[in-house]
Amino acid sequence: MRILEGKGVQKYFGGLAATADVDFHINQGEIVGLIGPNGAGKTTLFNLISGSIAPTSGTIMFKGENILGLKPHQICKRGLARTFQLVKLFGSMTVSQNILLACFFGKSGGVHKSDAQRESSRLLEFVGLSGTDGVIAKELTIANQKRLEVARALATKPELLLLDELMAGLNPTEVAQATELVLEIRKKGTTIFMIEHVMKAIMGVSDRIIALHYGKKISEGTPEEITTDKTVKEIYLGI
Amino acid sequence: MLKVSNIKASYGKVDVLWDVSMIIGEGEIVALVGANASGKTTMLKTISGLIHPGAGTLEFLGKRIDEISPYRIATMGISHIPEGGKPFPDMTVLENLEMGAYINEAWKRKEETLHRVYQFFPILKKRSGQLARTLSGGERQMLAMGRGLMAKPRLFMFDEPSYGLAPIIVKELFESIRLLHDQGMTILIVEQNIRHALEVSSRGYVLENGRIVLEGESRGLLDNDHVRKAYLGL
Amino acid sequence: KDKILIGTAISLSGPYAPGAGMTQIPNYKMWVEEVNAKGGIYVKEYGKRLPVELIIYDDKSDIGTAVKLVEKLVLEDKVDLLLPPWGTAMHFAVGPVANKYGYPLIGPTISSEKLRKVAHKIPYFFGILNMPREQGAALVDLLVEFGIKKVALIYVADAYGIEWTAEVSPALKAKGIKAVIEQSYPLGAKDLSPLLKKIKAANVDALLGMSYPPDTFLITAQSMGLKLNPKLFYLGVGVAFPVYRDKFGAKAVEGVMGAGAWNPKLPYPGAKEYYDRHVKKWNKEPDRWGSAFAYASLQILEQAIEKTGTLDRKKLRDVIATETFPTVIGPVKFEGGFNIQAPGEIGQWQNGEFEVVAGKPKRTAKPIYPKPAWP
Amino acid sequence: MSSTNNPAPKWLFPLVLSFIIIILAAVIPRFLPPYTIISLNDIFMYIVLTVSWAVFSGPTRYISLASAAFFGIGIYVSAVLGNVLPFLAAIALGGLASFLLALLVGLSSLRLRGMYFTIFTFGLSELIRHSVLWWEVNITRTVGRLVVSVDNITVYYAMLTIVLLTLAMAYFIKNSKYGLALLAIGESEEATDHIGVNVNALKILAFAMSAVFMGAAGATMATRWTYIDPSIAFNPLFSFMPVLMAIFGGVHRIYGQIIGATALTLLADMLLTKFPYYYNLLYGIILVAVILFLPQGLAGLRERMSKWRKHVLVK
Amino acid sequence: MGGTLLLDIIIGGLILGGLYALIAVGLGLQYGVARVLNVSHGEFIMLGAFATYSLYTSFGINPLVSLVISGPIVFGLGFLIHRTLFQHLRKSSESMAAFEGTSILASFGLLFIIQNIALLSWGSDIKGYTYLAGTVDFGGAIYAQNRLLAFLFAIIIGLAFYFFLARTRFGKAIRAAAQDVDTAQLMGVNIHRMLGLCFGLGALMAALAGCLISMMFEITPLMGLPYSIIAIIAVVLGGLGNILGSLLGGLILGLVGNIVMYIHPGLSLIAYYMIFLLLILVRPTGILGK
Ligand SMILES: Nc1ncnc2c1ncn2[C@@H]1O[C@H](COP(=O)(O)OP(=O)(O)OP(=O)(O)O)[C@@H](O)[C@H]1O
Ligand SMILES: Nc1ncnc2c1ncn2[C@@H]1O[C@H](COP(=O)(O)OP(=O)(O)OP(=O)(O)O)[C@@H](O)[C@H]1O
Ligand SMILES: [Mg+2]
Ligand SMILES: [Mg+2]
Repeated sequence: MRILEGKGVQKYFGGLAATADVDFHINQGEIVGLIGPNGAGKTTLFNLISGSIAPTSGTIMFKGENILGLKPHQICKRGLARTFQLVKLFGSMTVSQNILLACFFGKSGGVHKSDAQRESSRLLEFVGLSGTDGVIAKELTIANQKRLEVARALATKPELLLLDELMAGLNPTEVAQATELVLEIRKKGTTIFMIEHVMKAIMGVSDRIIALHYGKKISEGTPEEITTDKTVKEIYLGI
Repeated sequence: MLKVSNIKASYGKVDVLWDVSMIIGEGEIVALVGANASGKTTMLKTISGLIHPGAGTLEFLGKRIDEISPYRIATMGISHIPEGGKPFPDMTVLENLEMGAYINEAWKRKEETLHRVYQFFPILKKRSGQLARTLSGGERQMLAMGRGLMAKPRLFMFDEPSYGLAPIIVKELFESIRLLHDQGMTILIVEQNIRHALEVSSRGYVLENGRIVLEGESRGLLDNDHVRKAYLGL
Repeated sequence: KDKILIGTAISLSGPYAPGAGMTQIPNYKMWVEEVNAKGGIYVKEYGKRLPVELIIYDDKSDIGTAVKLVEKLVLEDKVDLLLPPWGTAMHFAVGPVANKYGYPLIGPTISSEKLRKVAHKIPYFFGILNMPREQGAALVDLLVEFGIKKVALIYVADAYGIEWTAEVSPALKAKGIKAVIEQSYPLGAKDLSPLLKKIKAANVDALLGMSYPPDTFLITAQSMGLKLNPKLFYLGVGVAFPVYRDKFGAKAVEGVMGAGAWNPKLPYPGAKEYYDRHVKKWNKEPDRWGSAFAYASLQILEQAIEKTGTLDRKKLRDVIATETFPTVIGPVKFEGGFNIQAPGEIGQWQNGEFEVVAGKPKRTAKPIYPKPAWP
Repeated sequence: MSSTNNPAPKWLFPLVLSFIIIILAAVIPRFLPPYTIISLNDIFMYIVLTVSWAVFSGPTRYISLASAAFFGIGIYVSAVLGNVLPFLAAIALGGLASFLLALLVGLSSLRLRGMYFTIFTFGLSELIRHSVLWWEVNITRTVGRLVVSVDNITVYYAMLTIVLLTLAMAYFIKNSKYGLALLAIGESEEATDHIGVNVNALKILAFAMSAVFMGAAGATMATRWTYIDPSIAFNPLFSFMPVLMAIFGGVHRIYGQIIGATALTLLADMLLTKFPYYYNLLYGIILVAVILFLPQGLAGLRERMSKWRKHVLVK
Repeated sequence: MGGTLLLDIIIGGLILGGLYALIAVGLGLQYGVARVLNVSHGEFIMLGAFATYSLYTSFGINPLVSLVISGPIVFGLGFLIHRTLFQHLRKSSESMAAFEGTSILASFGLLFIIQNIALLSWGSDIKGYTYLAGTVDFGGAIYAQNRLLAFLFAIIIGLAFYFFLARTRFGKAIRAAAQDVDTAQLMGVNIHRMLGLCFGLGALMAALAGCLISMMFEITPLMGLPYSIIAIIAVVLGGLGNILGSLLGGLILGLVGNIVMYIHPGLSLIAYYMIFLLLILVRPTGILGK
């Protein structure tokens, strides 16, 4: 079943087509990777899906409903959460407050305080941040801030999770842990759409990969198909 | 060239570095690696003067730099490319690059350096009139590199330069670092991409929880069991 | 009892401070010094002269603060008498409060018909300054005297401007004088030249401006620049200030008319002496309107104490309300709470002095008409 | 300026609050000298303004300069309707008018951030002031109104009630999930939106709520001033003072705001009467000195003290 | 008649706007770059006005020449205030947002202090003198010389600053410092000197405006605040951190003020604020803001 489907999604910044006529879809339970050179329009596509910016044209169906033009909070309530490439945490608040908020207002909404607290500790442990509850969020290192973003997004109880470069800045061991985390999330029933430049990770976990270049979809397929795609090799992988 | 002796550093009450010593010789590439939150960024900030060390000394070209302001350290020839690039968001790409050449000697030759930087990162030339705040993640990183180059520094310090870059660019990046080295530049590189970092460098330090736990020839570190297990995921 | 404690909350800072600092505070201080130099005011009930001590608080030009500080003076400092604050709004606020506690208050810087309407509710309050009704009439009389037919009437959008216009406008109509322009402008305007250009184009005989000091200065400067030269040039508060003459020069302001008028040539006992003492003490001239009225209000207070021989405020009020008091502005008598001896008075700068030209019996000089063109 | 490191014990605030209630209600005003009651009324007024202001502007960092408009509307309601309505009804209506006005202001300024919001709110209050003035000058042709005055004790009880309601509102908002969400808006509006918070609705509602008691306080205090006109009622000072008082006391803590309002009101009282000619000088020096040594405001003092105590004990 | 009169009004408005622009550019430097929303800007204007007044009336020094004396003093004062007060606040504040808050409080403190000192030294009376009150006649349209002078100063200084910030090395450094202090230092910028310089220059321009204002209007120690407010509005209208924007903001305020004053004086302040609010709503980051 298609949980997300975009048709003719277009976004212009002035004359620059950040995404040009992209068609894509995500199936329930999948992990789909999104790759492409820097500036290809990947983050822009995420921004369009999550409602951060208004598209120039196109439709985006989420669970059979066109979510285009909805506000981010409405999209979130429908079960779609995301993380940000440049982390956007509530920097002066504590780690646990960051998550509590998402519990209170996310898809499930109206969670009771004690339940939310329990959920928050559970999520922190899940992403490997246990023991940091009382730490001020901006004092975490960038890698840990990203994990916190994941936890926060999960706290809204999403059915589809958009991850924007979760693995950037992690060393190989940590990348392996993060990969593990992504698989765990999927195991719990959340579909994942992720942008990544770390090949080892994305090739390892994705069921399917979409490659963008200059805002256009240039290729789509299984990891094996993508690694052997001539254009992708040339413009992106450099092999 | 740079001598770090028994440095201690902290943010307010939280101590981050304890008794760290490092040496970087003229013309060397040295890698500083370690897990998340081990204090690598803090080390670089201490060297460039953004954080004053609680104890220990820093010497650059034989002069003490642990008590002077960051701008004077920059003027002495240390170029620190901060984590995330930190471009000036409301300036254009070109203006950002020009800011890189702010110190006197660099300013005089900025046209020529700019030309070289554009050769290095052609995309910057394409985006030269765009405000830095609207750049994509990778473009920012390249801008930061370019801006650092503009200063024509004696010592180049990278904080995770490959962060968020497409694989092909990462490859080119490390090639260009090697190129810089060949041209005689001294480089201190902090990387999560440990394999690349140790391959490009001649010596390396491993930082864990604010302490240097290992140091030596890069080649040797790559073969070190601890490093392989903890950082290379092998 | 060894002294008479007098208190006032007045604007030492904030927008009202320039007015208070020009018209009231110097007179308050000077009067206290003079009284004390004599050994104080003789109060029969104590059988001796009691020196005066003045408590001054800063009301910051803020109504809430003013009301509160007046209550502090009354309730905490237990002053014997109160002196008024500066300006229309402040009088409106402080008057009823003083009345509530039974303190007579003789207000020298309020000119408002609205106050006249509520005066019966605040019997402890006395207005000594000229009121719009008489002032307006005097102004219109002048216009009639010169045979003026066509005027421009502009007024600052504030209580003062409204009330004066409300008096002057119908009075003009009654005399068949046409106001071809009748227009308010906001307080604090920095450029009134568009309005003045309109007036110039309308080619009127007289410009009547019911203005406050900042606009008085502005209108004057810009009229000079625009060579707006009506035969009669009248502005409101501020013309009577010596600084008005000094800023533009005595020659330039020759013939300009303004609200209120007092000068040391007036044949009242002590007028000239008061003027000289003020100049000597403060090294600056008193303004030619409110200052003398403020000083007169103090003289009345002093005479009332001496007359009644007591500090009993009820008795003081009754005496003030009924007797006539000789002062530097002439004899003062209150009726219905207002000084009926201060008819409409209009002044005109002539040779560096602000001559009284309307309120005919009080004239100190013949009015110059038409006003000479700006230099 | 984070509210979260080193938080005061949970029970402290309610305790202090009930303490204040008991003391004030118990010490029936007739045992106090009359001027003390007058002083208290003033302090209450500034506490209401400051705490209300901080309900919205504290966590969200949207610095509003519209307090004067909300306060002034209350004043005008009471001045216009004071002689036809009972005192309590005038107060309630003042609060309601303020609430509605704030809804409007909030709705119109949604797109604005930072200083643009601040100056917009300032401009809007000025616009309201000048519009009321224009109305009076050109339509009713009478500027300024005498207000029916009410005795000080009644005003005292009214203000006390308003203060307590304001504090209760501030406390409950701060400790609810909406308070947390407001704090999040101050950190990153985009992220707050993405975790399911209807940012705009929350902003407007909190803003309007914060105006209610300002309006009520205005309606109450007007009766003390006996005379008002647009420049008195909408004096921009009432927009600036809450900001100054909150920063002075400590924006992020309710007790800080209370301390700020109380301290600056008492300080002004003291200086105005003791040093009338040096009032502003001393006031200014104290503002600068406090902010230099306690950038967190007076509330920072407590943290400093405890830090210092620990320091000494360790040694 | 109508057409030329309207043109006349517009030019008059621009001329008044020039004065506002001058004030706004000064504040624009202080707020846009040094991040101090200096509500005491008007007090520096007042100081400039009184310095000019005193030197002129007591020593007969030509008001424009007196700038040579008062200008450097006020500049030094501004620089020093930044160095001591605001630099310290910047260091002790946790974030830029916190610094903006504390610096507003501190500048209110400065406002009170400077105003009180002026009251003590000059008294609260209205003061004034006349200089360059003569007019220039452009084919029937008449403008006061001192206002024209203010306009010229504003345009020249505003544009000079704009080019300084946009084109020169130091100008760019100032902008960089405004955006990210730490990173600017890494480029070798001595930011504290830069910011102090901006603050001082802002004060200098206030003094210059004060000198010109003293020729046109009456002066009192309490005159400052309205000018601060005009300046803040102009800066915000133009777009924070954009000097050309501040210049434009000032001109617009003057222009709008004059046009509505001509059409309906009674409504002028209402229309004035209404237009300001609408402009901000249409351009939520100022006319030239990003
Ligand atoms: N607000 C904006 N205004 C103008 N251009 C923009 C804006 N936002 C993004 N762009 C441009 O759109 C292009 C796509 O940006 P996007 O952030 O989507 O890239 P990306 O694929 O996520 O790259 P990266 O891998 O480097 O993060 C880039 O060239 C970027 O400079
Ligand atoms: N501004 C700050 N205030 C307080 N603590 C901080 C601050 N910045 C960093 N820290 C803490 O200092 C420690 C070291 O951080 P640092 O950024 O130097 O690590 P790092 O090795 O660079 O990590 P990463 O690889 O994630 O960048 C971490 O525990 C971090 O939480
Ligand atoms: Mg991206
Ligand atoms: Mg780091």
